[in-house]
Order: sequence, then structure tokens, then C-alpha cells
Amino acid sequence: MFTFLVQRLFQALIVMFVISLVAFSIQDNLGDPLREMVGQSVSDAERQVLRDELGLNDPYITKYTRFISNAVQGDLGDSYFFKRPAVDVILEKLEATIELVFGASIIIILISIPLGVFSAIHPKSIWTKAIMAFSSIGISIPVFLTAIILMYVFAIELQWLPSYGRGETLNVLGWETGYLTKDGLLHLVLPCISLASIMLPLFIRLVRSEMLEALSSEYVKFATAKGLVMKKVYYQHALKNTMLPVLTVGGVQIGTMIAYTILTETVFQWPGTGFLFLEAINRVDTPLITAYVIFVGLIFVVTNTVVDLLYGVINPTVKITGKGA
Amino acid sequence: ADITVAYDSDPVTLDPHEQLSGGVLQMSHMLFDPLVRFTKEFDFEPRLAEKWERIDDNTFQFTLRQGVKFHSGNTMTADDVIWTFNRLKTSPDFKNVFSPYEKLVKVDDYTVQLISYEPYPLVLQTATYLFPMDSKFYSGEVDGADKSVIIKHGNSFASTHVSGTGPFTIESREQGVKVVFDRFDDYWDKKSPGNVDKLTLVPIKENATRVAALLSGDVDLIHPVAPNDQKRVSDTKNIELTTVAGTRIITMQMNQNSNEALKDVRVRQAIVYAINNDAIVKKIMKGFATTAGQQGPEGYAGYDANLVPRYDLEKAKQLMKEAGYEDGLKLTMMAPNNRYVNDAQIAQATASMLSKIGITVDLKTLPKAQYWPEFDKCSADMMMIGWHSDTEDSANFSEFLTMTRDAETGRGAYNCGYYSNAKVDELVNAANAETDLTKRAAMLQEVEQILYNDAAFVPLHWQNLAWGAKSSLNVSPIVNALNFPYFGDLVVK
Amino acid sequence: MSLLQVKNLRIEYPSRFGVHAAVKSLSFSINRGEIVGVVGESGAGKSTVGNAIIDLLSPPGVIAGGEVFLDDQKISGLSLEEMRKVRGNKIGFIFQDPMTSLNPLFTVEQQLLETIHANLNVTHQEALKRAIQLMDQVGIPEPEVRIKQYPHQFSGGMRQRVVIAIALSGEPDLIIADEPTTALDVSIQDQILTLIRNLCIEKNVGCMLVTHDMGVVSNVTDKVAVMYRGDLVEFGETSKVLSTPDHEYTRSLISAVPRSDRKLARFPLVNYIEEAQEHQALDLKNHWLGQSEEQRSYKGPLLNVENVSLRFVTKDSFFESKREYVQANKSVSFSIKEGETFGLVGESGSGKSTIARVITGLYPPNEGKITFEGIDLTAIKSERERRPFRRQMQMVFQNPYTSMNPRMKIYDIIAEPIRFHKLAASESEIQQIVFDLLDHVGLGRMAGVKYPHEFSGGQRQRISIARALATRPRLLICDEPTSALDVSVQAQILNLLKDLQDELNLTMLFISHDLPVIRQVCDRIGVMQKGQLLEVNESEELFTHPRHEYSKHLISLMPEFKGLRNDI
Amino acid sequence: MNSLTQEIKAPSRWQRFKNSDFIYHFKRDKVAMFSFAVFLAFFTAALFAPLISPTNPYDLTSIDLMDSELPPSWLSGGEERFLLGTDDQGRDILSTILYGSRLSLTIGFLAVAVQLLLGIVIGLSAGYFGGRIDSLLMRFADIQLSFSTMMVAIIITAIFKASFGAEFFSQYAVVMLIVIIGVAEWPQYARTIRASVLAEKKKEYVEAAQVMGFRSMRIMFRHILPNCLSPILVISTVQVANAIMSEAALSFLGLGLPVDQPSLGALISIGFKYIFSGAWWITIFPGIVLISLVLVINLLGDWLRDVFNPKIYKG
Ligand SMILES: Nc1ncnc2c1ncn2[C@@H]1O[C@H](COP(=O)(O)OP(=O)(O)OP(=O)(O)O)[C@@H](O)[C@H]1O
Ligand SMILES: Nc1ncnc2c1ncn2[C@@H]1O[C@H](COP(=O)(O)OP(=O)(O)OP(=O)(O)O)[C@@H](O)[C@H]1O
Ligand SMILES: [Mg+2]
Ligand SMILES: [Mg+2]
Repeated sequence: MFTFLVQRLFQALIVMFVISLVAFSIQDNLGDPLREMVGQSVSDAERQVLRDELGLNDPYITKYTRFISNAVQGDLGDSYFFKRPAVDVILEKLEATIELVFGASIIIILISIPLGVFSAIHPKSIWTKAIMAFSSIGISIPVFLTAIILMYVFAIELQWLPSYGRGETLNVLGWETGYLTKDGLLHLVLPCISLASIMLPLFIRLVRSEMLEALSSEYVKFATAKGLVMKKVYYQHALKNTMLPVLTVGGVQIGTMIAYTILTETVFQWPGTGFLFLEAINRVDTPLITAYVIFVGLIFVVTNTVVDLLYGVINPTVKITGKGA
Repeated sequence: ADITVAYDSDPVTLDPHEQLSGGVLQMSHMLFDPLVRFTKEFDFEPRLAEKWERIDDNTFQFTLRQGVKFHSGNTMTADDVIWTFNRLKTSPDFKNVFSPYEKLVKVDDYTVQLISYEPYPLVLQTATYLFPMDSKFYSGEVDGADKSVIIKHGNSFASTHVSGTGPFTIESREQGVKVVFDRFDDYWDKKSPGNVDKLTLVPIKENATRVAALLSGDVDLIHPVAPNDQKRVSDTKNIELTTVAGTRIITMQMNQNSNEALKDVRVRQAIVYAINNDAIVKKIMKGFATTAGQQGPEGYAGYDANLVPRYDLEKAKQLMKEAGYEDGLKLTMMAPNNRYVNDAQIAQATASMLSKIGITVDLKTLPKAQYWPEFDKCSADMMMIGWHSDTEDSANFSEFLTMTRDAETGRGAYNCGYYSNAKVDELVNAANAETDLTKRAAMLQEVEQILYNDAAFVPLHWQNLAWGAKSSLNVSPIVNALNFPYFGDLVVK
Repeated sequence: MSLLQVKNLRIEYPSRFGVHAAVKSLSFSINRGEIVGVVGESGAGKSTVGNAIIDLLSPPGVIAGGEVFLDDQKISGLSLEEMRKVRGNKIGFIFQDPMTSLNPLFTVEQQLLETIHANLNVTHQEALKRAIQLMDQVGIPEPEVRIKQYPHQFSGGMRQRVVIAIALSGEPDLIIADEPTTALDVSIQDQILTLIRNLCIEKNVGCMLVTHDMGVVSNVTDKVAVMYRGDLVEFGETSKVLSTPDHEYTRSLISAVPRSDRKLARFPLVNYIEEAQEHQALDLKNHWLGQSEEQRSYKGPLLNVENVSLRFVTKDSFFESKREYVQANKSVSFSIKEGETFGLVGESGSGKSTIARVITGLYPPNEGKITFEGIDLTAIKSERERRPFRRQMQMVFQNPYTSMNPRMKIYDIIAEPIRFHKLAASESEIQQIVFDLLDHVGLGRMAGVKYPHEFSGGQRQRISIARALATRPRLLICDEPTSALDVSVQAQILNLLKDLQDELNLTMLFISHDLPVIRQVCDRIGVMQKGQLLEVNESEELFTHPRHEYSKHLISLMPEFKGLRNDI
Repeated sequence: MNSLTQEIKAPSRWQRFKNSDFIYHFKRDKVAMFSFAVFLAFFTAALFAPLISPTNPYDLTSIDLMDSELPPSWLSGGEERFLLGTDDQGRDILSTILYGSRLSLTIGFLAVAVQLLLGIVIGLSAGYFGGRIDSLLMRFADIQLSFSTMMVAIIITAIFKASFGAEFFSQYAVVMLIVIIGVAEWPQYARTIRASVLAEKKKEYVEAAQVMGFRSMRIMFRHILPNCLSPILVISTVQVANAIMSEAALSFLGLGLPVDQPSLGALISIGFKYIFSGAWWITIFPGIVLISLVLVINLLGDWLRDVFNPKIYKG
């Protein structure tokens, strides 16, 4: 376990290194950061001066070594737009994203598991068909549209919920949370539902299909024969066996959600990292983009490490060891 | 009254000299005041300069308003104006605007004289960019750094601290999330009817969301309103749409360097004749734009009412035939897809119109971040560019778009058509030194006429500006074609 | 008033090739305090009946007719919730396949406790006490420690005992036990049967005991039901049925029981075969199975196991000192000569299966080495070098069900090794061989189109044997190969193996708990306990003069079949 | 569906196919047959789009801006010529759906095929071999995950532009899109498959296969893979829809198909802007096509999963 974690830590460093290398090599293809910094009438000579100041004219190797030597000290450069260390900017926006992802995950878990299990237990029920049809529709409706429709219905027509932003937040131990104020919670509803709507169909289907497999197994039969309440048979015996792929996909998706809540955050003007990233791309804020991608790499290594550890917890036959062979 | 305003972006900085962009100027008009400002009709309205007069060809004198207080409590004097002018001369973005001037000299505490190198006609236009800053506040050092320094890509004192003379002070600012402005109690303009006590500016990037925020009542005023949403906004009860004819011209340039055929004036003319500006404005812009046949809009010095769009498919075909391109030709076209209103659709429509005269267009649309590098290289045979004159003057268009490219003077820097006409160059240069405004207007009109005849570029339209606001806000008096709403004067019922 | 009453039960398995009536029209009853033994041909429908009683037929099985009564209450066709109350609480069920009955993701403790809580109204402490007590009763050593472990850390026999413990934990009125002791050594088997017997006497519980072991039938059951191809051919007092059977099948079944008292050359074959499946004795010289490829020049023992030790980590820790182990094999050494059958007997959980896995290379041993024809297998690193030995060495797994890919049809399961090792020239030849093998294990060719789960326990075991034979191995490791087979099929299979051995010098490692079978089959026998090999002896010698105390103990417990033996 | 050629070549194989469980169950499952029929209908309609569609929307000469945003013909203001109305450029929606489906289906399916291929090979190897290989491949997946589709698109385009030139890219836009979307999303499969493999490889049937001496490749693909199929099928059906929409998003970045040749996904995205301004038909009709397509793909996927799981009884 300990060796395992040490190894993962080491691997995470390599991952981040490779990402920085790739991110750095494509920087020039992202656009020209100068464009976003200067007005239209600024002359070419002026631009060159700025470029020199920013070190944009240096050869790739110089730029990269400079980057790496700063990076080892935890400095991934300053965002052009925010004029602050990119890492700080990301960390600051992360709160909002985590709250959004958390809310969406709760919705996904609360809905997909019961529905998935239900539709596996009653494959012939009319409800199952409805759930499956709904999920197919859900898959094909882009999140952008879902978000806009929700907004039009609940914010404009009914005026029950606010249309954008995070609303009022409360500072708890340095963490700005929207979960503790009424306004904050109201602001969370629509974005969370929209975000959840992307993954919900996938998870319902996944739970259902894994559940179907588990239900045909002998141990479920034996558990039934033991006289257990069926709920227990389904939700403990069968469900736990379905968890491995669900957890895996969940891990990847949570990572993806934290990483690319782009659309939801854009539509709801949610001040999180996804929106930040999109803006950074639009503004060609290369230090921020690089820092962000590296950061996302870290998120993935971490979530996947957690998921791998959970495999061992869920399935004792899957051994987690640090050995390399 | 407290209001919330949603824009598509928030100002990148609080330093008025850091970047010459709409966002920064909008901010400047709230936190600072210029010497003079434009009215809706492009006239000049005295602000911190009470009076002005031309002393001679090269000298222009401003009389400053007395008793104007900065947010810090300091009183504004000629020293502040001079300090500001000198700072502007060092700003990469603004130095170009102020390059005609040699210096600003103090006559007395409330009188200054602007001296240009050559006779210069656009003094008042440039004076709209002079927002006097609090020289005492911005002088000195913090943490070992000069407070007055302008830094584009890093933190500076001025980018986070403000002391202006404007109607508002900054209460708080969370970049990308919101900026809160408070009414400045000691604001000099006691005659201003404005009654906004607190103004919260939130950036909402997505068009649909911005409209939704307005319709749901979460914000009081939005800008811009996409053409598609304008009908909905104006149809909604208690919400009003205010539009103003804009001054940003949208054009397509025809690259004579990359495509032999475009050197032929007949081909260029054919292209102009083939494009139906009316249809674009009507269908794509939903009528929220003004069709253009020239660079500058009405109200600008060079505007010539006779230069109207000329859509004539037969004529276009005829011209193609004359030029020997009966069988058509191939063109590449590039356009941004998130820079101008409906830019990609306009490009598509243009491409399809050109196909009617046998021109096959290979169209590529890109996000602006990727588009500008391509534009710098003039990668395609036809490229879209929109232009807004910083000086609200016709000559500015030509300087950047249609004069012969010259790396040294920076003329024609955005001329991806590689159009070059000595006469045009000469006329524009002359106009820039002509202080007699009538003569000057004639020159600029001639320029437009030449460009028109030569089909130097494809003029499409001027984008309108639109604001959506609750009816309780009296928006129309404070908005203008320049897109600097004077929020200080906003009246909320 | 009888506890369980089954009336005219008919069970069908529809499939795309027609409806298969697994049970045709079955009626019998069980009284309180009574043990009813169910015997019969493998695939006769014994498990199916049991499953039908608690309404857990595996799909597509359906009860096509008949009724089931428990305490005069009709329990066939009850609602889900009502049925649940019957299960566990009224009827304790032990499935035939103990390996798959346990949920791999829960500890034994969790699985036991939840059953107790579901059926009895007790506190957690009481439940735990009861669970440990049950574990102890079914003979699991160190129950307090073992209860915390996961099923995969148990040996086959131990898992079977856990399943029994779970079934008994709800204090049911009726116990349906489907071959509950197949993986248990005689002493544990005895312990468990005594436990059930006592339950029946003390708590007035009824029991339906499906078994193939005629010794068990004669020793513990009060009544016996004999099934043949979905029909009940005989039902009555055990002593009466066994001594004066009415039906021809019963008679031939009894005649096929392996003798525990002396060794015979061949097993007596069942002569009651309804549809006269003419089985000519295998002419191996002309048969595919007889065409061996190997050059045999090596003279020493074919297989040599030297000082093999293996331990499993049961609790991992970063610190060496904190790790916990189970020593599954302790310095085990023996060797098998070419053409010999070496038997391994011993306590359940003594490491028999583990040593078999070590030999096949599935577990690398911690110490010691395995040599095959003088070549050290433990030294081989690459899979490629190992492959030729793989083919020559085959294994019949203790649990045939889990050792078959659930998504492959039987035909492919058997054909795959032939294809892979290119043992046949053409696809049609492969088909010929597969059908042949299926015939020889008594399944018939139609079995090829089915999937593993569509078979009875004994049928799966036979598939497993057919698959092992398909590579024409030289060394066959059989881990309980006949535990689920009725004596008649068992005789057929064992005769087949014997023929192969005679003709081809097939070498076998034969692991079994069935001492009479071991006596009939093996030349030499090793006795294992707690990971150690206690004694290796000539077969007859061991049975007549066991040396080790434990061996003596085992042999003394061998259940004696007291049936008619008039045909010899 | 190349059955015809096979029939001539090897009748026995065709015969076997015809007799297989697959076909047997298919013939008995009305839902599967219906879904397949619908799917086939979309497929052929897309394939023969140039023959059946009223106009060629990709031919710029045939469209007129003045025809833009016309409602479906049965609504007031609609025109006979445009059954389902027109889009913002005056393209006939019906024709565009037909032409666009062709692109979208090709990209959707092939991109998912690429994802599957990469995901399966990498996931199986990682799970089966474990250890270093596992760490290497999974960290590689982490790196891949960190770059969104958009970034991958930028990277791949840059690489291709550098090595083949810009011309190449526009010529092979479809191929490039397949590669881009294929490469961008494989980790999802790889990780899922790996998880299943981790659980499966401890099962006895795998040990049995090892004892048989089978090659690792065989054990991985023939034995373990079929047992990991159910999550793969679920993800795949979702991914097809995703790929179709990703393609549309990429074309916004200037990395996809030419804007004047909108695919189904692009058409839907174009319509977003108009959905509340009146011209709902631009999004709704192609949306319905996409939804029904995804629906039948899902139904077929569910059915396939059941067929591949012999334990699930199919009435
Ligand atoms: N799920 C199923 N699908 C189809 N056929 C089945 C299924 N389960 C069992 N059968 C068939 O039903 C018959 C009876 O099986 P059952 O398991 O009851 O036999 P059994 O008497 O318990 O045999 P054994 O002693 O070998 O365990 C067998 O021929 C078997 O092939
Ligand atoms: N994977 C494992 N992890 C931990 N312990 C194990 C594992 N496999 C087996 N054991 C332990 O090793 C010991 C020997 O097991 P093995 O399966 O060899 O017994 P066996 O002699 O075959 O018994 P049986 O006759 O009951 O099948 C048992 O105590 C068992 O609990
Ligand atoms: Mg059975
Ligand atoms: Mg064993």
C-alpha cells in the first residue's frame, strides 16, 4: 500500500512532466497571446518588444528549461490575463468546480443506481422501457441544449431559480461554499442538473447492464435462498459486484467533469475551472493553459489512484501491490 | 438605485492606459472622465475641459474645469493632465493615438496647450482618450516598484488601484466574476441626472444566458444582444431593446498577393456586385446592421451618401466574363467564428453568393485565437475583418486597411488585400494634416470614391449596437455608437 | 402429516432446440426428523427438483406442472415476499456448487451474519457467537480467524462447509442439501452428516440429501429416492431399497458402487442402459487419443516434486513482521513414474489443490522445484518455453463450473485446445474428435451447442475431463474428478482413464476424498494434512497397514456401503 | 452485410451463420429486428443521399440566402420546395439531414471503432499483464485524458500539417476527424476494460486456459474479452452519440469539416441559436434523427449484450 502510493506519486511526476512537454510543444498552435493583450492599432515593433519581454521569442529549449526550472519550485508561470500565478488562479476557481461536480455526482448517484437496479430487476416493466428510452434521448441531447432549456423553463418562465453565477457564498475555513446559503443552493440546482444530465444516461445503462450480469450469478441465487430481503440481495450482493466498471467509469468521468465542465460552466457563467479553461483558450493565455492541463493530469492520476485502491477494497481478489512485476 | 449590468466580458484591468479596448474604455468612462466626450451625434461635449480653442495650426488649448476632485480627495489640476499625457505617450497601446503630439504644456493650473508636430485635425477626437489620472496617487513606489508603471502581462499598482474623477469608485473586483461600482459622493458633475448608487458589472459570456438573465430579472441591463434574441427581448413586457447604428465596418479583403485573379479590378468588382449586402443584413443580421458601400459610416468625415451597396448578379457575371473568368475560379476564404456578430454565417453566405458567379470558395472559419495568426499571414485569398476607428474618423480606416502596406510607418498594417494606390495614400496623408475640416472631408470622400471604384475591398455592413434593459432604466440617452455608455448619467425610475 | 410434499412435479427447460423435460412427473414426501436420500444418474434432475422447491430454478427452467407443499401449505406459486419468508427460515438450501455460491466480495462473516439476522431475531453479539459456533461445527479450524477471510482464501472443501453453515444458520425446518460433502474428506464428512443427523433428531428437522455416495446413503438416510432421467423410479425405506431394489436401474446402480474392500481390475459397468447407447470398448490403437507424438526416452520418474513449500499472504503489510500467512504446502516431496497413478488424499484444506496448481505452474512455489522428465519447470521463465509442457500436462479442476468460460459453448471449449496445439489436421477432424470425446464421457453430441451453465454438476465435471483429454496429455492431474458423478458414470469415466493408462502409459495425479475410488484407481497414495505430506505408500499397503496415525484415522472412517452385492 | 459475396465463396459458413444463435435470437426479437430495420433505413438513406435527397445542400450554387429560416412546408410561410424547412443559410433541412447523416454516421462509427480498438488492446494488456506495463499504459491514459478532444485535435492537426501540409488536412478531413476523436477518447474504454480484466483474470477459467498452454493473446481476446463485453457495449452506444457531437464542436474550432458542409451534429449545433428565436426546426428535425438513431443503436446494443450473455434467458 505504502509502496504503491510512493510509486504512484513518482508516476504522477512523470505524467506531469510529459504533459508539460506536450503542452509546451503545441503552444504555438493555440494562437497568438499578444492579440488579446494589445489594441488593434499597436504597431508591429511594439508587439515585438512585448514578445521579447514575455520571452515568447526565445527558442523552444530555452523556454522549456525556464519553465521546468520554475516548475520544480512550484511556479507554473503567471497567467497573462489574471496577472497572477496560474496555480493560484486555478486553485481559486477549483472550489466552484468541485462544488458543481459534487452536486452533479450526488444527483447521478442518487438517480442512476436506483433506476439502473430497478430496470435490471424488472426488465419487462413499462417503467424500465421508459427509463431506457429517456436515457437514449438523454444521450443524444447535447448538454448545451439541456442547460438552455432548463434555464428558459426555470429561470425565465417560472422564475423559480436564478439563471447564472454562484450566488451568495459562505466562507468556511477558507473555502467559499454555496452549500450553506439558500441563495447558493438555489444557484447550484440548474448547473448541477445540467451537468448530471450528461452522464446520467451512461450510468443508468451501465448499472443496469452490470446488474443484469450479476443477477444471473450463482451467489445471488444463493443469497436469495438464504432468505435475505430482496433489497439486500440486489443492493448489496449484486450491486457490489457491479461496482468495478461503474467505479472505473465514475473515476474517469469525475476527472472529466472536474476537467471539462466547460459547457455547463459557460452556459451558467459558473466561475469554475472549466470556464476558466475555455476563456484561457480563447485568450491564448498559454501559461494558464499549460498549468491547467498539468493540473488536470494530476487530478486524473489522483482519481485513478483512488479508484485503483477502491478496487482492492471492493474486490479482494484484485490485489493492489507496489511490485513492478 | 442599485443595478446589475451584464456584459460579455469584464475589463481586463483598472489601468486606463494598459490596453486600448472597448472594455477598458467603458471602464474608464465610469471611473474617470475624459477632457471631452462624444455625444450621440458625434459632437463633442465638455467634461474635464470646459472650453477649448485652436491657437494655431499646431497648438490647441484646453481650459480645465475647476474644483474637480479625485476619488482620493486630491483636486485635479493641469499637472495631473500633463502627467497623464506623458504616461499615455509611454503606453504601447495609446502612444499611437498621441503620436502626432509633441507635448502638453501647462499654461496655468487650469489651462493646458497641446502641441502637435504638424498641423493635426483630430485633436478633439484624441482628447476623448485623455482621462486625467490622479498624479499624486499614482506616483511613488510600492514594494519597490514604481506605481505609475504600465505592465501588460503582470501586476502593477495601476491595474488594481484607482483614483479617477469619474462618477463611480470601485468597491470590489473579482476578475471574471464581477466588479462592483459605487457612486462617488464628491463627483463634480452635480448637474448629471444619474441616480445609480451601486452598479454591479457581471461578465456573462454566453449570449443566451445573458438574455436569460435579463428576462428572468437577475440583471437589469445587458449588452450585447445577439440579433437572434433581439426580437424576443423587445417583445417582452417591461423590457426594452435599445439599438444604435454602429460604426464597426465588416469587410472582406481580396488578397491580390495570393491570387492573381484578384489583381484584376473587374474580378474584384464582380465579387462586390455578386454579394447581396441587403440579404445578409436582413437575413443573418435580422436587420440589426446597416448595409455598407464604404468604410466610414454616416456622420464620419469621409462619408459619401452616393456610395451605396451595388448588388447586381448579371453585372457581376458580365464582369467575370470580361475578365476572362467565364468558367469561374477558385478562391480560399477565411473568417473568424467568434469575433464579430454572426461572422461565420456571413462568410458562408458570401461564399454561397460567390458560387453564383462561378467562384468556388474554399471556406474556413476559425475561432479568433486561431484566426488572427492566419490573418497576420494573410493566409487566404479572401479574409474577413471588421474595423472600428479609434478616432471615430474615416482616415483611420484607410490608414490600417487600405493604404499601401508599409512596415516602417505601420500604414496598411491590416491590409490583407494588398491593395495599393498612391493616390489614396497621398490623400489620406494630406487629410491627416488638414485642419480645415471641410477640405479634409472632401479629401476623405475622394478616398472612399476611389476605393469604391477600384473595389478595393468588399464592404458588408456596420454592426448595430444593442442593449436590453428593464423599462425602468432610461437607457437610450446614455448609450452611443461608440459603445461607451455614460452610466454616470443613467436614470433609474 | 409430512413436512414436504411434492406432487406430480414437472420441470422443463425450453431451448431453441426444443423443450427438455428435466423432471417429468415427480411425487414424494419428507417427514419431520427424516433424512431422505436422493440418488440417481448424473443429470437425472435431482438438483432441478431441489431448486424448484424453493422456486429458484435457473432460467429458462419453469415448473410446468405439479405442486409443492410445506407443512400442508402450498408453496409453489407464492409471491416473491412470501417465498422469501420460506427461504432460509423454513428451508435451508445447500447448492451443489459451493464455490460459486459464496459472494466473492464479502467476507464469510458478513455472509453468515446477514443470514442469521435475516432469519432469527438476535443481537449482533449472539449472531456472531452463533456464526463462530457453526463454523466450528462444520469443522473449520480457527473459526474466529477464518471467519474474517474472503471465500477465495478458502479451499474447496472449506467453502462447501461454509455454505453448509450458512444454510443451517437460519434454523430451518427442512434442509435441502445438494451433494453437500463432495469436497470433504471422510472425517469432516462424517462430522457434518452427524450434525445434520442430530438436527433431525433433536430439532425434528427434515432433510433431503442429494448424494452419489452410496455409502452415505446407506449410513445416514432413512428413506431413499432413486431418480433416473427425470423420473422417480423408486422411493422407500433405505434398507429396503438397497437390499431389495425393485427397479432395474437401482440394481445396476448398486452394483457399480466401488468396493472399498479390495481392488478390482476394472469397474463394474452399469448394464442398465435404456436407449442402448452401444459403447464399444475403446479401440485406442486406431483412435485419435491413442496417437501420441512424444518420443519417450527419459527413464526417471516423469514428475518429481521436491521440497515444495508455498504460503499465501492473508494480510499484507508494508512491514515484513506484520504480514500474515497461510502455509498451504510445507516441504512436499514425491515423484510419479510414467504410467503410474498417484493418489493424494487428506484433510480438506490440507493443500492438495494447491500442490496441483504448483505443478501446473499456476502458483510459483516459494521453495522447492518441480521437474518434468528431468527438466526443472520452476526455472522456466518464458511462456513460450513452457508451452510444450503445458500440453503434456493437463488438469481437471476441482470446480469444473468456474473453470469453464461461461461465454463459450461446450463444443468450442473442447475443440479449442485441439485447434490451438494443432493436434488435428482439419476442422472436420476436430469435429469428429470433439463428438467422440463427448460420447466417451457420456454426454452426447448435442451437448456441444450448449453453454456450461445449462448442465448439471456431474455433466460439467465430465466436460472438464473431456477438455483435459483433448490435448492428449501425458500427465493428467485430476482434482476431485468424479465427486459429482453418480457411481455408474463414475465407473464409465474411470474405466476410460484406465484404458488410456494401459495403452498410452498415461500418468495421473489423482486427488480425491472418495477412498474406495482411490483404492480402485491408484497405484501409490500420499496422505496430506496441514500442508504436509505425511506418508506415501503403495495403495493396498496403505489401506491394509496404514503407517501414520492420521492415515489410520481416515481409513477407519471410510463409509461402508451396506447394500446388496449379489452380482459379484 | 457483405453476406452476398460470402455466400458464393463459402456457402457452409453462410449456412452456419444463418443457423447461429445470433440469427436465431435476432429473428425472434421484434425489437431487435425493428431497430435493425430502422438503423438500416438510416444507413441506406445516408448512403444514397445524393440519389434521394431533393437538393444538394453542399452545392453552394443551389442555396439562396433569401430562402433562409423558412419553416416546414405545412406551416404558414413554409414552401413546397422545403419539406422540413430551411436553415440559416437557406439549405433544405431534409437534404442536409440526409447528406449530414452520411458524414456523421461515418465519423461516429469509425471513430468509436478506433476508440474501441485502442481501448481494448491497451486495457486488456494493462489488466492482463499488470505490473510495469499496467502502470505505463494507465499513466499514458492519464496523460491522454488530460488533453481534451479539442487539444488532441490541435495536436494532431499540427502534427499532420507539419508533415503533410495544410492541403492534406482539408482533403482528408473525415479521416483526420476519425483519428482525432478516436484517439482522444480511448482511455475510457481502456480503463473500463482493465477494471473488468482485473476481476476476470483471477477466475478459474482463465487459469484453466493458462494450463491449456494458450498464448496470452488468445486468453486475452478469446476468453477474457467476451466476459468484459457488457460495459463496453454500454459505453460504445453512448460514445457514438458523443462522437457525432464532438465532430460538430471541432468544426467550430476550424478543425473539422468545412462549415459549408454541415454534418448532422453541426446542423443541430447551428440550430441551437435559433431554437428560441423561432426557427426551432433547424435543431429539432436533425435532433429527432439523432435521437432515433441513438435509440435504435442502444436497443441493438442492449440486445447484443443479452445475446452475448448466454445466462440471460431470451424468451
Ligand atoms: N439452466 C439450464 N438450462 C438448460 N438445461 C438445464 C439447465 N440446468 C439443468 N439443465 C438440464 O437439466 C437436467 C437435469 O439437471 P440437474 O442439474 O437437475 O441434474 P442432477 O440430477 O442434479 O445431476 P448431477 O448429479 O450431475 O448434479 C440436465 O440434463 C441438465 O442438462
Ligand atoms: N488464494 C488463496 N489465498 C489464501 N489462502 C489460500 C488461497 N488458496 C488456498 N488457500 C489456503 O490454503 C490452504 C490449502 O488449500 P487447498 O485448496 O490446497 O486445499 P485442498 O487440500 O485442496 O482442500 P479441499 O479438499 O477442501 O479442496 C487452505 O487453508 C486455504 O484456505
Ligand atoms: Mg445436481
Ligand atoms: Mg481442493
